[in-house]
Formats: sequence, C-alpha cells, structure tokens
Amino acid sequence: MRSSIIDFEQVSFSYPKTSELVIDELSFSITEGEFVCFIAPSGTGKSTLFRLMTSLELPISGTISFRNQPIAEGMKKIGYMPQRDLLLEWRTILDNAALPLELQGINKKKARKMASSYLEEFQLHQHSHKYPHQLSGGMRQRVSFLRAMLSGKDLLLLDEPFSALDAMTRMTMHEWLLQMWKKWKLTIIFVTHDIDEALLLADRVFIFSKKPLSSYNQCVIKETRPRQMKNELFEWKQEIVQQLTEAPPIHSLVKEKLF
Amino acid sequence: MRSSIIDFEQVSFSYPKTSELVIDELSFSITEGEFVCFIAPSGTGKSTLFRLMTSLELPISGTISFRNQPIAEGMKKIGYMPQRDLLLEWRTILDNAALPLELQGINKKKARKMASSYLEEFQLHQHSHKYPHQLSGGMRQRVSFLRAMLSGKDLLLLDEPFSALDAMTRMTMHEWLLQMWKKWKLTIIFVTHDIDEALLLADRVFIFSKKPLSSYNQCVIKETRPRQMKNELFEWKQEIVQQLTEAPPIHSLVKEKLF
Amino acid sequence: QNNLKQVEIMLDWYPNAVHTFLYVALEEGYFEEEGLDVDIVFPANPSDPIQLAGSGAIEFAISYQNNIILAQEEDLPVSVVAPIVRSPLNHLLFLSSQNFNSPADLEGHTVGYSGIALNELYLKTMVELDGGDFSKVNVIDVGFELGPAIMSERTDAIIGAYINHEYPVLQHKGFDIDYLNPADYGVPSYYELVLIANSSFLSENEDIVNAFWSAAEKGYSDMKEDPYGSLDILLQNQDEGNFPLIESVERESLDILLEKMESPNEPFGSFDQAHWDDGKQWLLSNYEQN
Amino acid sequence: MYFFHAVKQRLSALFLIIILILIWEIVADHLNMPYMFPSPSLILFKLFDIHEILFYVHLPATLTVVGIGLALSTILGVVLAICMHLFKILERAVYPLLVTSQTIPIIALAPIFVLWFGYSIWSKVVVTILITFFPITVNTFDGFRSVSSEQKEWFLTAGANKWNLFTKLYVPSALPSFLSGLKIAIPLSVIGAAIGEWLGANAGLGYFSRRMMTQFDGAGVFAPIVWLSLIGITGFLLVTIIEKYGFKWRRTR
Amino acid sequence: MYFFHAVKQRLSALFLIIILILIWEIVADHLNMPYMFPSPSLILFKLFDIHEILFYVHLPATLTVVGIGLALSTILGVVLAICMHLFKILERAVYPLLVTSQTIPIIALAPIFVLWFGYSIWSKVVVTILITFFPITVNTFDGFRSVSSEQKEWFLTAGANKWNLFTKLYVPSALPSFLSGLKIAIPLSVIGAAIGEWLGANAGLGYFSRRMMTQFDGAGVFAPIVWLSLIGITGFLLVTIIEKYGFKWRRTR
Ligand SMILES: Nc1ncnc2c1ncn2[C@@H]1O[C@H](COP(=O)(O)OP(=O)(O)OP(=O)(O)O)[C@@H](O)[C@H]1O
Ligand SMILES: Nc1ncnc2c1ncn2[C@@H]1O[C@H](COP(=O)(O)OP(=O)(O)OP(=O)(O)O)[C@@H](O)[C@H]1O
Ligand SMILES: [Mg+2]
Ligand SMILES: [Mg+2]
Repeated sequence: MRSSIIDFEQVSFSYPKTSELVIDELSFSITEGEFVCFIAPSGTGKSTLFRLMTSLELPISGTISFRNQPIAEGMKKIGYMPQRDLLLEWRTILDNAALPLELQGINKKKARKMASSYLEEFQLHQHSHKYPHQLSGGMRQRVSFLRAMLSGKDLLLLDEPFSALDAMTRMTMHEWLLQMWKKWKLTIIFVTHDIDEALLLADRVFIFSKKPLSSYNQCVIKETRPRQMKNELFEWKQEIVQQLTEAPPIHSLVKEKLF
Repeated sequence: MRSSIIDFEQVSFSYPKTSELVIDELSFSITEGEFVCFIAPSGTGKSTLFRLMTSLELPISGTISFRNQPIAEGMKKIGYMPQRDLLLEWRTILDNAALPLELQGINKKKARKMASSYLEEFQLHQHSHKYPHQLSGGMRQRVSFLRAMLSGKDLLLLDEPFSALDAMTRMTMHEWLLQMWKKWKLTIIFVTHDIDEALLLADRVFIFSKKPLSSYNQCVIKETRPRQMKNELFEWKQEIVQQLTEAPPIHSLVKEKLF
Repeated sequence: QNNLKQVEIMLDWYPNAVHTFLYVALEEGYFEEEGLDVDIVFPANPSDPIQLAGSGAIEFAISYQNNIILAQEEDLPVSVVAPIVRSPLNHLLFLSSQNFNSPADLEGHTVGYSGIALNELYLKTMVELDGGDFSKVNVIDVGFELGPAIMSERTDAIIGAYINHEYPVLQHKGFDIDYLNPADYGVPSYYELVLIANSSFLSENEDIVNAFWSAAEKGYSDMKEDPYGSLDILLQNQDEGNFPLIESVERESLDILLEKMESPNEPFGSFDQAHWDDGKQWLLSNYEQN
Repeated sequence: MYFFHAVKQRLSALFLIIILILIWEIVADHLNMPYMFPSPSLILFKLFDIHEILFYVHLPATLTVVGIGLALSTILGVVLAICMHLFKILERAVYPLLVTSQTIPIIALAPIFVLWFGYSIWSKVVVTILITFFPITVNTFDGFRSVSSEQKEWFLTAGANKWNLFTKLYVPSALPSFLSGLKIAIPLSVIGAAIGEWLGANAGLGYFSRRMMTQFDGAGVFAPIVWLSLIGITGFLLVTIIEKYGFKWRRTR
Repeated sequence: MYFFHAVKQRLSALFLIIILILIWEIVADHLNMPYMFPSPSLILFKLFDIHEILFYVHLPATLTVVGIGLALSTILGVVLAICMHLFKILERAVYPLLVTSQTIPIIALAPIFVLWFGYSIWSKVVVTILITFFPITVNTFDGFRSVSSEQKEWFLTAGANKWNLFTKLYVPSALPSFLSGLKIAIPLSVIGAAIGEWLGANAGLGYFSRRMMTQFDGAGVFAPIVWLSLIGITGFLLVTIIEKYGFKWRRTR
C-alpha cells in the first residue's frame, strides 16, 4: 500500500466567534495518488475541510498532517480551487490563467503562451482577451479550475469545480481531469453534489451526513476508467442518497462492477 | 389555451463592444402559469436571455413582449435570481432575505418576521444573524433564491438556483418551489445543467444547442407531479444529451408517461 | 449705555506703548463721555487696517502715511483724521556682528521686510544713495515674523521694524543690535502712524469722528502728564499670556515716542498738508509697482 | 479586559512617541535655541502655565470654527455628491468646477475673505469649508460610483424605486468611503481654522500661536498647537470608533 | 470625432462656468470696488498685462516647489503605506503618529520651518509635503486593506511569496485608491506651495498674489491665482486620464 498524503487525526474545529462546532474529532487518511470525492449536505463543512488542509484555518484540537509532517509546512504543496471563483477583475482570462505559472517564476510571456494552449483545450481561446465580468458563469468556473490545475502541485483540492457546467462540457472536463491525474500522478480531493459525477470519477467516495462532521461512510469503487454511465447506476445512487439522509452505522460499500 | 406571458420575436443580441452575436433571430413564447426549463451548453447565452427579459440589456433587433406589452414596462413584474448571488455584504442573512419585502413597502419589523419564517423552512434560521461571508456556498445560494421568491412577482427567472446544493437539500427545495408555484400560480423559467432536475420539474424543457442561440428543441412533459426518479429516466436523459451535442433538426419530444 | 454709538478701531499692530492714549481714553471713560462705545481690535496682517477701513468693515484704523497714499491712489475710500506719530520709526535692523556700516554694505546680503512692499522702496533709496547696487540685495517678504528672521540669522537684516519696539525687545532678549535710519539715506520724513477713517463714514458722521478725536486727545494729555502711570493702564489691559509686554521695554519705547507725537510748533494731531504733499510727490515719482 | 487589550495594542505607538520626544528633548537642550526650537519639557511647562487662557478662551473659539465649518462642509459635500450622483448633467457640470475650486489656494484668497466677511467667525468658517469640502465630496461621490452595476441591476429588477435604491444600496455602499473622506477632512478642518485665524482673529489657538511667534516665545508657539492636535485626534478617533462599531460585518472577517 | 464628443461632454461644465463668470462680472461692475472685488474682465486684462513676469518668473518657481514636493510626498507616502502594510507593528506605531502629524496646523508651524530651513526652496517643499502626505498615505494604505482575505488566501495557497503577493495582488488592488489619493493631493500641493511662499519668498505665484494684496491691486491678486488653478487642474486631469486608460477592465463595464 502506498503511503498517505493527508491525515486527519481527531480534528475538531469551530469558526472564531461562533460557538457551534463544525468538525468534531474527525479522522481519516488519504493515500498518495488517490482520487477521492466528498459528498455531504450543504453547509456541513466540506469547504471548511479544505480550508483546514490549506491551513487557512487552524484546528482547535487534533492534528492534520501532509506526508506525515504537520500541515503548516506542507501548505505550499497544495493546489486549491475555492468554491467562489476568485478571478482578478483587472486581468484578462488569459492573464488570470497564466497567474499560477507566473507565481512559479515562469516569465510572463512564456506563462501566457502555456496558458493559452490550455484555454484552447477548454474552448475558451476566443474569449482569452475578455475580462472576468464579460464571461458566463460556466466560463468563469473553467478558468478558475484551470488556474488551480496550473498551480503545479501534487495534491489538488477542488471545491465543486463543475457545478455550473452542462452535462456535455462537464464530460469533456472529466476526461481532461482524469488524463492529467494519470499523467502527473496527482492526488485529487473533489467536492461535488452530483452523485453521478462522484461515481464516475472517484476511487473512493466519502459520504458525510452528520453535522458536526465526525464520522463518514465510504464507497470504494474499483471499476477501471473511463467509466460509462449505465442504467444500474441508479440503484447505487439511491443507496448513497439513503446514507446521506439516514446515516446508518458506519460501513463501507465496495463496488467492484458498478459499470 | 392560456395567454402567453413572454414572447420573443426574431430577437437578436450582441454585447456592446464585441462583434459576436449571442442571440440570432430567436423566437419563442411562454404561457402564463408554465414551468419551463432551459438547458444549454455553458456560455451559449442563457443568462443573457434573462438579462434581456428583465430589460437589463436591449435587443439589437426584434421585440420582446411581456403580456403582449413591449418589455420595458413589464420589467418590474419579474422576479430575478442571478447566477452569482448578489447578497449585500453588510446585511445579515435575515436582512438580506427581508430586503425584497422592504422594497415592496412592508415595514422592516414585519419584513423580518416574514423572512424569518421562510428561513426556518430552509433550515437556515440558526444562521440568520450571520453575514454572507460566514455562510457556505449552498447556504448563500438558498438565501439568494429566497430573496428572488419573496420579490412577490408572477414571473420568476431562476438562473441555476440549486447548482451548489446536494441531492437531499435540492429535493426539499424542489418540493417547496413546486408548492409555491401552485399556490401562487407563478410562471417560472428555470436554467439548469442538471437534466434530471429539468425532467423532474418542468412542463416544457427548451434545449438550446447552437451558438449563437437561434433555434431550439423542446421536450414537453405531461406527467403529473410530484414526480419520482425512476430507472427509465436514463434513456430520456441520453436522448437529451444527444440533442445537445448533435443538434438534430428541430422537433419536439412529448413525454406522456415518463415516470 | 444703550444709546452709545458703537465704533471699531483697528490698530496698526498688536497693542504697545504707542497705543497707550487709546487705552487711557477707554479706561478713563472719555469715549463714553462722548457717547461712543469703542472696540479696539488688532490686525493679523500689516495691510489689514487700511483695507478693512476701506471695505467699511471697521470705522477707524491706524496706518502708515505712504501706504495710505498708495491706497488712495487705488481709489480705496479712506481719509485721514489725524497724524499720531509724526516721523518715521521704521529702521533697518541687524545683528551687530554683521558689521554693516552703511546701506551699500548690504550688497550680496539678504534683507527681510514685513508684508508691506513699500519697505523695498525705502531700502532701494538707502542703498542707491549710498552708491550701492540694489539689484545685488536679496529682498524677502517675511510677513509678521521680523524678529525671528534675524534672530535665527536666516536674514542678515530686516526693514520695517520699529526703533521703539523690535529694537528694544531684541536687545532685551540679549541680542546686540545695530540699526541704520532711512532718514539718513534719502528717505524723506513722513507720518509713521496716522488715524484714518472710512471716507463715506467720515462724510456722513463728522460729529462721531470729532467726538472720537476729542476723547483720544484727552487720553493723550493724560498720557503726557503721567506717562508711566498711563502705561500701567495699558499693561493692566493686556490679558495675561496674550500679549505679555515687558514693562521696561515699553517705558523705553514710550520715551522715544513722546518726542515724536508732538513737537513745539506742531501739537498732537495737527495735520500739515504741505508736508503730506511733499511726501506724496516723492513717493509717486519713485514708486513703481511690482 | 477590553481596555487593557486596547492599551496593549497601542503600546508600540506610545513607545515610538516617547522615543521621538526624548530625541527631541535632547536635541533641543543641545541646540539651546528655545525661540525657534523649544524642548518638549518647556512646551509642557508652558502648557500648564497658560492653561487657563488656552482652555477657556482660545480652545472654544477654535472649536466653534471647526465645528460649524465641518458640519456645513459635510452637509454641503454630501448633498452635492448626492446631486451629482442623481443627475449626470450636474456631475459633468459641477465636478470640473469643484476641482477648480479646490486648486484655488485659499491662502492667497483668504485675505480677501477677510475684506468680505471682516474679522467675524465667518471668514474662518469659509476657509474651513473650502479646505474640507473637497475630500468629503470626492470620497462620497466615489463611494456612490463603487456600487457594482450587478447589484444595481438586481435592485432594479426587484422593483426598487429611486429612494429604495438610494437608501438601501447606495448609502450603505458609500458609507465607508464617506467616513474615509471625513477622516481626511477632520485634520484639514483644524488646519483650515488655523489658517482662518491667522488671517484675521482676536482669539483662537492658531491666532495665539502666531502671536507668540512675534513674541519670540517658541514654547508659546507650540503649546496651542498641542491643543489643536488634540482636537484633530479626537475627531479622527471618533470616526474610527464609528467605523469599527458601525460596520459589524467587516469585523467578523 | 472623439474630440468633439469630449467637448460635447464638457459643454455643460463650460456653460455653468460662463454663467458664473457673467454673474460675477455684473456684480463686480455694480459694486465697483476693484481693490476687493475685481471683475473677471479686469483680471483677464491684468493677466495679459503682466503675462511675462507671471509666466517666466513666478510660474516656474511655484512649479518647482509643487513638483519636488509632490514627488517626495508620493515616494514617502507610498513607502510608508507599504511598510505599514507589511509590518503590523509599524502600522500600530506609525498610524497614530501620522494622524497626529496631520492635525498639526502647518500654518502655525510654518514660520518655524522658515527658521529651520531658511528662505530656500526647502521650507516650501516641506510645507507641501506635510499637507499632501496624509491623503496619499491613507488612501494607499486603505487600498491595501481593501484586498479581500479570500483573494489573499488563494494567493497563499497557490504558493505566492511575499513579493508575488505584493506585485500581483496588492499593487493592482491598491492602485485605484492610490490615484484617488493623488487626486486629492494635487490640489493640496498647490495650496501647500502657496502657503510656503507666503511665509517667506521672493518669487512664486502665491508670493506675487499676496504682494498685490498689500498694494491694493485686486486684479493683481487674482491673476496669479488663475495660474495656480491651472497647475492644479492640469495635474488632476493627468491623473484622471491615467485612470481612464490604465484601467481598461473598468471601462468594459
Ligand atoms: N467565516 C465563517 N465564519 C463563521 N462561520 C462560518 C464561516 N464559514 C463557514 N461557516 C459556517 O461553517 C459551516 C460549514 O460551512 P462550509 O462552507 O464548510 O460548508 P460546505 O459543506 O462547504 O457547504 P456547501 O456545500 O453549501 O458549500 C456552516 O454552518 C457555515 O455557516
Ligand atoms: N458583459 C458582457 N460583455 C461581453 N460579453 C459578454 C458579457 N456577458 C456575457 N458575455 C458573453 O456572452 C456569451 C453568453 O454568456 P451567458 O452568460 O449568457 O452564458 P450562459 O448560457 O449563461 O452560460 P453559463 O451556463 O456558463 O452560465 C458568452 O460568450 C460570454 O462571453
Ligand atoms: Mg462549500
Ligand atoms: Mg449563465
């Protein structure tokens, strides 16, 4: 078994100046090279988990480690796509996409050229000189996604990256993401509300159903990729929905031949 | 047959200072009391259609009418939920939700009380004194949705209202929305990328596949509500996906017994 | 008290020994006897007294002869009531260490003047009569802050300072000061301080002006009789901290002044038209604006 | 508790001030030219010495000018900003004039105000207004302009009338910017009052300071300036406190 | 084409100015007190009359002061804002001092500067710096503070170092605010130069205007003020143009 990249150990957290606990003694661990999806009801604390992993927030107890080091030091090894796209209003799409490359010290001209080729793959090249407010919601999201991908990090945290995309565009993005994941041997943690999407992409799906976050069920999917949507999918979906609502005692589903 | 509420007649549109046409001689009409969903790839112009209906943008040719009147005068009769939530950062959730009521001239105290009861239905009441930046993405979206609903208008334009919600919360919202639709005899135009959602909610689904928007296919669903997700759904979904990609000659699907 | 006529007089400077007669008249009730309620105010800028009297904001003011002539040339409605100090007090002051012996020595040096540009003319007359080149003198407007300008040695000399005020004050502060008298270098004598009034006020209220002057004269004769006692009235009138006058300095000053306010053949306040016209002629033929 | 925290927060400022004052004291003692560079201890001593007259005579005079001037200029500035915001034509017509008015060096014109208004309080108030008017107007107006068009559009579609739009969107949006303007204006108002007093006054802290200058009394020049600074600081802190407690939503960040 | 459009845009301002000037002319002719209320035509005439000396002697003198003062104060202000932004301790230590420094009415202290710096250009430059320094620093610093913590967080997670964060996020974010500050500072710099000249000078537009005042030449008082205003307006317009063409992304709105 490969070594773990992120470990949560008895982590608890609440936002300052609020009394409610968002995360309560949560433990889990994610293996190097895994593709993990998080599914949970709205407002349970998925984005908060990401903020903890990037050490934008600090746990009130417990430890989070990155490659067995306490998190603060590992932070710069994590690529993060926040839920609200934070494109810079004063930069064109192209310059926004080139930003993570610039931050890695690549010179501006080269960074633009590289970003430009990716924009083409995303079919955004004819918009590359527009400013963010001139784009549609889905286009902004794709630029924000590209920006996270180009951060050049091993571990990617994607917070609902495709929520504003239609089924077709989403499929293209899935393909592209899986390709990159394989090529660059990435570890990906992916928050989504679309169960189909989770089942299509993940090695493992974490299902959080309780608030505060403390335990979870998981669903391990061994099917090879590329996966195809099939009719049987529906049952598994129902099962996950049930887990989300009723929160039965912790157990893992292992789906060998889902598709 | 009931009279139409919104009519597009040969409408064309392009954003100022750009050359590309977003909408090209599009015509359609929506009937009073209908629940219509728009499905289209990202960046084709759904949000733009909404901006035209609220007369935030003016067509370069063609006419848009609201209840057979040119649009400018009908504008204030339309409730609009934009794709990016525009919550006021300096107001609490409760005050944000109460805003449309205040705009209708209801006094502040009463507006708050009314908004408060709705927040409870959305299970946001324990957060009602938080500010927008303290909320999760899905919570913000629900507040923004509530704000549009409380605008007290007959015609509601909802731009991807539930994209950030998990399946369970989404189901609750669907139920609530349909209930209000019936109770208040609303007309609803709903943009979504989730085909399931469209099939569950709509009387009619418009499928736009070409850019610029000029023609569309439609799918009329006569099944009574509440509808249940069923296994057969999958086939119809595939069909719609195909329409989105291949854009076959215009025709209408009529699903009598979809569920 | 209610039917007293209210009038304002603006001094030429902050109150000092030269104004003793006004304060005596005020304190002894001479103005009141004449039916006047007089308010004494002081200027913030050297040219304010003329201008405010001209604009009608105040009724009376004290100013300098040559300045009054220039103002009248510019159609400012101000008229002379009576001269108060009959000869120049204005001197060129400098620290003794500068060793200026005559005005020509000022070539290549910096001279500060108070906000009245006339001082430039006096200086020019002095330097040129002494055979110097005035264009080699660096002249700077330093406003009201004449004393500080030489004390800090930012200027080498100042003009516009009074022999009866800045001179003793600076000496009192422990500086060795020397001076040159403009009258010794071609500047004709003039009335240093003159009581003026707004012209239309004067023509419409001659009785008030006369009443004012007779009260002032009473104050003056009291002052002449008992200079130091009168000075005490002035010193008592100073509000603590506001204008702390130094008694010894003011006594010295008063001694100089008494000689210049009246002479054997010219009583206090008498106006010599010929003297005025001579001064005016010299001024207008030598003075050029800018 | 909170009090101690606040004190601790400001400890570094206090520390820096003390060091600066110490340096000043040493340099001043060394130079020994009290008429142009008085030491802080001398100033402090003077401050106590003439406390009565400063506090009961000159401070009230200056405070009146600052108060009236600032109040009028806030009212005028805000009203003008609102008008410019509401009527585009006014913006185009008035904005250039406003800039022009601001570039007129009041100092040079102020003597003329004295001719117009005499040595009354109004010549000082006018100078104060002229100097504080611009930052208030410009900042308030820029605050109105900072409202995003998306937000405005939402209000319009929600059926907001002009009044709603103004009170519920524009005013709250412009408030921080207006307060920034006020923070710049308060110190300027003190300067304005002092300039005004310099040009024609018989009382006031600025007048007194300048008067002491002609008396070669260095410490006397500085003592009223200490009071002037206190006025400015108090006003500034007041606005800062309003900012802090008025904008709860910012604090939760 | 564009030119005509721009002219048309400004027509209303021109119109208003013309009306105001006409009213002024009529009132002035009526009052007939040119020494305290000269008419615009008189001022215009004077402007031509003494054009040589104003343009070749006094304008350059004032421009030098404004230029040096503004440049230094921009450099100092921006550097200080950056330092305060980078080091929290400096913010807490320096900010209160800055406010204090601002509330010191320069006017009252300026005579003392003259004693310190002499009648050289530097006493005027110091006054200019003191009066323009505050808006530049405060606005730049507020600009830095306006960066949302979310944006900053994204940069941090993306591995931005301090320098990146500064050049790619903070500088572009603070730029509009800095330019607002500059817009307030430019007119103030003209005022500062005039104050400085008033305190001791033998050239400069402010000096000249005040000199005309003591010579009862009303038109002569106003003529150099016209030039002073032109300096301020030119500077202000320059910044406005930079704003307009520098922030393309704002224009697309
Ligand atoms: N800055 C904050 N201050 C206080 N409370 C916060 C803050 N941010 C989030 N919360 C609270 O923490 C909880 C979890 O929020 P989080 O954003 O992690 O949810 P989420 O799982 O990402 O939800 P969603 O799917 O809707 O995005 C919510 O109750 C929210 O109100
Ligand atoms: N303000 C604007 N100025 C110029 N072009 C714009 C502007 N807003 C949108 N566009 C362009 O118009 C097209 C349609 O945008 P629109 O937002 O209507 O798409 P959409 O169908 O809502 O997409 P999505 O599902 O991604 O939200 C896009 O190509 C976009 O770049
Ligand atoms: Mg979230
Ligand atoms: Mg959209």
